[in-house]
Amino acid sequence: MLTLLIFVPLIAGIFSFLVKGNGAKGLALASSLATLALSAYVAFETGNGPLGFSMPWIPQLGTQFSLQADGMSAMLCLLTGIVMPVVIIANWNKEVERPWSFYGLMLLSQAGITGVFLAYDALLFYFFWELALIPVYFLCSRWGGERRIAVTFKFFVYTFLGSLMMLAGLIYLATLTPGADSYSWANITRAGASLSPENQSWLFWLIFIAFAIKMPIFPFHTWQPDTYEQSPTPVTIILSALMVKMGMFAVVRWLLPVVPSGVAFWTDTVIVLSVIGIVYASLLAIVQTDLKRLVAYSSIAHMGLMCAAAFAHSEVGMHGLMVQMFNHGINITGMWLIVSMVENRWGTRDMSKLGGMATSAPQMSIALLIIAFANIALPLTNGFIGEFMLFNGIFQGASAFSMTYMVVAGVGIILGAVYTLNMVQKTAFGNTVPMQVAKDMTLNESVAMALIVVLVIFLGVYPKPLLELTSGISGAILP
Amino acid sequence: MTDLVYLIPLFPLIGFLINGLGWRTIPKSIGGIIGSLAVLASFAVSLGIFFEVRSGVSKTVTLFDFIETGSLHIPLAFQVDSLSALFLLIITGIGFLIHVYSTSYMHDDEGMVKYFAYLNLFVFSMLLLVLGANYLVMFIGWEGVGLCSYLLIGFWFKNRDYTNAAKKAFVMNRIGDLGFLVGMLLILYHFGTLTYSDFFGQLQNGNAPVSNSTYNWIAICLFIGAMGKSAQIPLYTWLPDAMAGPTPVSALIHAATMVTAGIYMIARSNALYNLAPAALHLVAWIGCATALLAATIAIKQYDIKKVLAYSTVSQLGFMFMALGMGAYTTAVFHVMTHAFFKALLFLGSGSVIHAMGGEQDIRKMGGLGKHMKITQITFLIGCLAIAGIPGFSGFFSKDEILGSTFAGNKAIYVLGLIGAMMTAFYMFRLYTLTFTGTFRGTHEQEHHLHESPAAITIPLIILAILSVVGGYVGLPAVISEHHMLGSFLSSSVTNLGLHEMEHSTEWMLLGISTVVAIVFSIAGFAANRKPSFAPNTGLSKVLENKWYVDELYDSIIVRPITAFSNILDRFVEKMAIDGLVNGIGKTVRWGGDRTRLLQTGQVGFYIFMMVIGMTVLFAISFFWIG
Amino acid sequence: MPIQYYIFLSIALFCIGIMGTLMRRNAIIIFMCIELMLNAVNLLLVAFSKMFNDPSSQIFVFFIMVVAAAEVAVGLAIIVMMYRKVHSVDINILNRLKH
Amino acid sequence: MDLFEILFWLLTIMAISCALGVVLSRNPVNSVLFLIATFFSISGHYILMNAQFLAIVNIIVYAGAIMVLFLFVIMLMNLNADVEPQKSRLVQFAGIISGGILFLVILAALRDARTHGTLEREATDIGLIKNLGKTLFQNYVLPFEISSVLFLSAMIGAIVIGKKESVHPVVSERNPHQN
Repeated sequence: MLTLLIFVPLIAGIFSFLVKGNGAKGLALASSLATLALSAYVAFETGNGPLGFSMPWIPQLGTQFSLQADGMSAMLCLLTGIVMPVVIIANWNKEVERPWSFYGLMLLSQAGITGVFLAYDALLFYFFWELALIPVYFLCSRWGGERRIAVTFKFFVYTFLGSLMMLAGLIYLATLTPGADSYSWANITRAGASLSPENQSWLFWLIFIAFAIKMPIFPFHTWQPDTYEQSPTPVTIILSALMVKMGMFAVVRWLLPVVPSGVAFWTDTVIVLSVIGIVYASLLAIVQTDLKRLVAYSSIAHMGLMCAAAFAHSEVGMHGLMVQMFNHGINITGMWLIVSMVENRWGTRDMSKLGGMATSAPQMSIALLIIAFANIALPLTNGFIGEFMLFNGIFQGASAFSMTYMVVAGVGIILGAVYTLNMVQKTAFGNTVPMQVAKDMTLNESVAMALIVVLVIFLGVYPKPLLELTSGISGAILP
Repeated sequence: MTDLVYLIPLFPLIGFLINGLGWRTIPKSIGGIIGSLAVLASFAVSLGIFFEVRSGVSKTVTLFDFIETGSLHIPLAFQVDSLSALFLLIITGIGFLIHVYSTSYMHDDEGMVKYFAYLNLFVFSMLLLVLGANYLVMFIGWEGVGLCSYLLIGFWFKNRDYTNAAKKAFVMNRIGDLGFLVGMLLILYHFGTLTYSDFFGQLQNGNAPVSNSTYNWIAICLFIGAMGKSAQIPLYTWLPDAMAGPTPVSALIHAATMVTAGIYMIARSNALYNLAPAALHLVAWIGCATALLAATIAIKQYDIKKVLAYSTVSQLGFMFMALGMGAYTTAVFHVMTHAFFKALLFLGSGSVIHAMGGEQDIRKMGGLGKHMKITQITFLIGCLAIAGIPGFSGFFSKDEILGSTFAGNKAIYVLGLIGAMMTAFYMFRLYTLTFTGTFRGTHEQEHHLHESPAAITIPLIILAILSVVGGYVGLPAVISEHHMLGSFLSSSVTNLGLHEMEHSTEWMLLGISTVVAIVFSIAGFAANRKPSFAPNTGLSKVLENKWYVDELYDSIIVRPITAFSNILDRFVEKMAIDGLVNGIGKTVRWGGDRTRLLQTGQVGFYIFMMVIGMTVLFAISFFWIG
Repeated sequence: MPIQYYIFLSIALFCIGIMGTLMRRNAIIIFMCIELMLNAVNLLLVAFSKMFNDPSSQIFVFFIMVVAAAEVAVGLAIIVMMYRKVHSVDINILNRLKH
Repeated sequence: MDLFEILFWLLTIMAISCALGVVLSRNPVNSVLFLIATFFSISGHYILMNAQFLAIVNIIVYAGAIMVLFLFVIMLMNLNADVEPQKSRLVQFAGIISGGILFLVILAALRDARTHGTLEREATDIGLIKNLGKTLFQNYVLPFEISSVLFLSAMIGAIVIGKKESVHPVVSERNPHQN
């Protein structure tokens, strides 16, 4: 079952290169819907305990093809399963060059992302981590904007540098427990925990840098706004809704339990960085005029909050983190969909040239409003549940300064309201003449958007399914 | 009946969904009817609950678990007791009148169905706020009303100033909300629950392992939330700007209901505030300062709605003064009477604006009484009520507030009295300039002057009646031993320490406020019989410009933040961090460029280097290592 | 006959080959010097084979010759082609690697 | 000094001097001839060490086949002392110095290598075709076969590289924009 989850998109992705013309789009949609069904089934099954799968892979290296889906993995797979069809549906009418390779790469990257969420073996994890990255690199550098080459190169080098350091750290850990499964999660964590606190504290950075770049955490974030800006929007969605979660997920799965003393030693540093990042990114978002950059900075702010909660070492925060990973993925997808619709219709992302969408495209504006309010965590949208729990977690954290952290992070939500409402005001409101002539959402866009909006509100009103799916994980992670 | 409490928010929610989903297909009149009926149905249920609660029923109705994780357990539950029942009545009752009023007032607007959807959503959120059985549900409603306020202030979204006002309102509310959130988290951290009954139970047992300063901090954090929502210093500037919305919205949200959320919250948390004397002092002084500041500004405003807005801020200040004295029921009493007469005044001003074709400047009005008798009379009743003329509702509630301050803090009493003076003065200034004298507008406007239709006047009349009689539920102790409202609320809210006063003192206070109200009403009337609108100078100019508070905020908060952000964007982000990252790349490339020059491309040179390298390696391996 | 003699001889031949490659610019001469170096190694291998009484290293010499023959065929072809292109066998002309 | 030693020294002196001749002679043809002489003296060394088979193969393959190939190529290009490119004195000097240093370094390194290793004078039969053939086809049959593939590919490579380019015209050298 778990292998199917990875291999369906993988095989569909490979096949996609063989399909000529627009058939690739249909193939991609079919595959992604199948994955959605599979991931929903997996999520349902994990209610009865984690699913596992294991077979020998490269025993000489001490690595196994070992997968495991607990609530957190299942939830993130479900997120992947939801986001992919939404992206494909929303872009159904948009012609891309060489659709076979575009959709093929998308599916390959989906396979990689799913693999990351499921891998229970460090080397396998690294393998999927890179498998997810490389297609995205090609997607950005072939279909991206004007400055794509320089920007994607920076993105690639940046993340790859981090990955290599992580690989070095994992190899070091694996050498501590020789054997045929020295890369398995259990052995890695045992090896990590057996190290002295000094060793753990440098090993922490070796591994954490990769995740910090991926999330990204201030000050490792500069690849992100550029890359989001230059990538084609479907890729941006994958990047910000899914790949960013890879970093967060990896922190929870491959960092916190692996070097507990190192984490304890650096907790305050990381939380301070995250909290600075929240305020910093929010302040920067206020002065952005490009929609994509604004959303990019807002994403950095949100990830900062999640990262702070991840390190706050409290059960509520951890649970909130799980929930928020899902919710942020949904929200940011909606946000990008709106941005791409705006860009497709009016050909610009410069907010100073936009305005009056509420007159010409009221449905789009309503969707924008709902997503925007989810973005600033208004109650009864899904964003609120997560952020409330995150704030709660940061507040109840083990650190002596948790109150300060929480209040400073809270300034972020005020600034969040400022930039989000600025964006709403400048795009939807006002009365700009060129924007009067445009169509509202087309059918496929409405379907994609409606799915997102329904999820936003449903999970905001009744978060119980999501909470139950991930309950108990946090307790298992925190020692 | 109390089991059916979920119906109360459900009806407006249904109304919102119908109107919101079908806002382009539903005809205007149907949308209005749906919206009004939804609120009427809620009102009916509220009435039923009210009568049940009167007989002493207090109950918690749990719908489902909202957040459940580990030790944190927050249900979506409703609390039905006397306090919430009273607020339910105010909200649904006045809400219904305003809906009816709106069907006529908004009839020419193309977004009318959307408007009703928003109104219903607002009522829904407000009901959630007062019904919640824990702070989280209150917070949901709390932010929900903020959202609706945002939507309705920016209802005419094509106007940039209006949307700016909406944004300002939302952001200021957010600042307060952060305080609320911190307060909630503090409660959760120290008491492990957000449910009122658990929390207050722990407080009353007195065995919570918490220091006094913690109580104060929690109370102050919650009060910051109330500052934002109830427009107190320093977060009050959004409320006057919020007058950008349609007038019924100003009546409903920015006078009668939403702004009283802060009062409700503190009254609800009375058990906490009783333990936090420092916080109570802060509340009293902030309220007092707000009451005075807003009253001074109201004296020199020329926009009919702005005057009312500042009077709202001022009256809210009075309520906080009462809360600060621990006189919670008094504050709730004033909330109720204020809801009646302020809604009346706003709706009356709406009627005037309607007649004037959108004109809001009182310098261009005058003599309107001739054309619109009902509006004039009801407006006058509202003015009498707010000014505190004996016999009208405002008199009783305001007198009770002043009485409590007299017992608690004489300084605040004196300041409050000055505030009451100014209230009487500016209200009658407003009345005089609007309804008496001669018309100062254009001929065209004069030609169009007419009395508003029944859908507007009937709510006015009902509210006028309520403004007169509303005060008799809380007669002062010297007149009647039985304080109806106080005893009704006693099951959920009681005043801190009953300040038993001598009857003579009480009579004296009543006398003073009566004299003050009457004298300054007449003064306000007389001073504006012959208006002259020369440009203001000196203090008047400062008052007309609202003490330049907006400008102050702009220059000490908004601009520095924007400038700082720009600096961050330009220097830190682009130059420092990104520069560092790109700099590393550039250094590598530069180094590569230089190293590349070693590669001459001459094969001979390569061989030469190889031989030398070989020699060196041999030498090293044999002489140093081997 | 001490093994040193052969070692020294081989080294001498080898170093002469190296000097040749360094001193000359004619690609063919350089090529020949490389052959000389190969033969120096071959000689040493045979000497060791004799010393240890083991035929394997002679087999190795045999293979070296095989490879050398193949190498010469390809290498000379390259030189011929190069000559055809630039009408010279001067290695100093062959500095295209830089670009 | 018996005959064996005399032969050894004779061959050694001949090999080294001829090798120097390869390097130093200006005329490429002379270099080739000197190299052939060197190979002959090396073959003589082989015979001294009872490696008769290799000695013969050396003469046939190296001195015969390979060097003839060199000679042909030199003649084909019509190289002689006049067109022979010369490096500058400085470079030549540097070449000699570095070669000499390498020589000294290796010499010094191997000076105190095992001294007891000596070559027996009496004849051994490992260098005979019979023994070598056995070893070759018993232990090294796979490399042997693979070397045939190497030859084949070298042959094909030499033909492909050396083929006249006019057989298929090179398009890339023409500027496509002019067409």
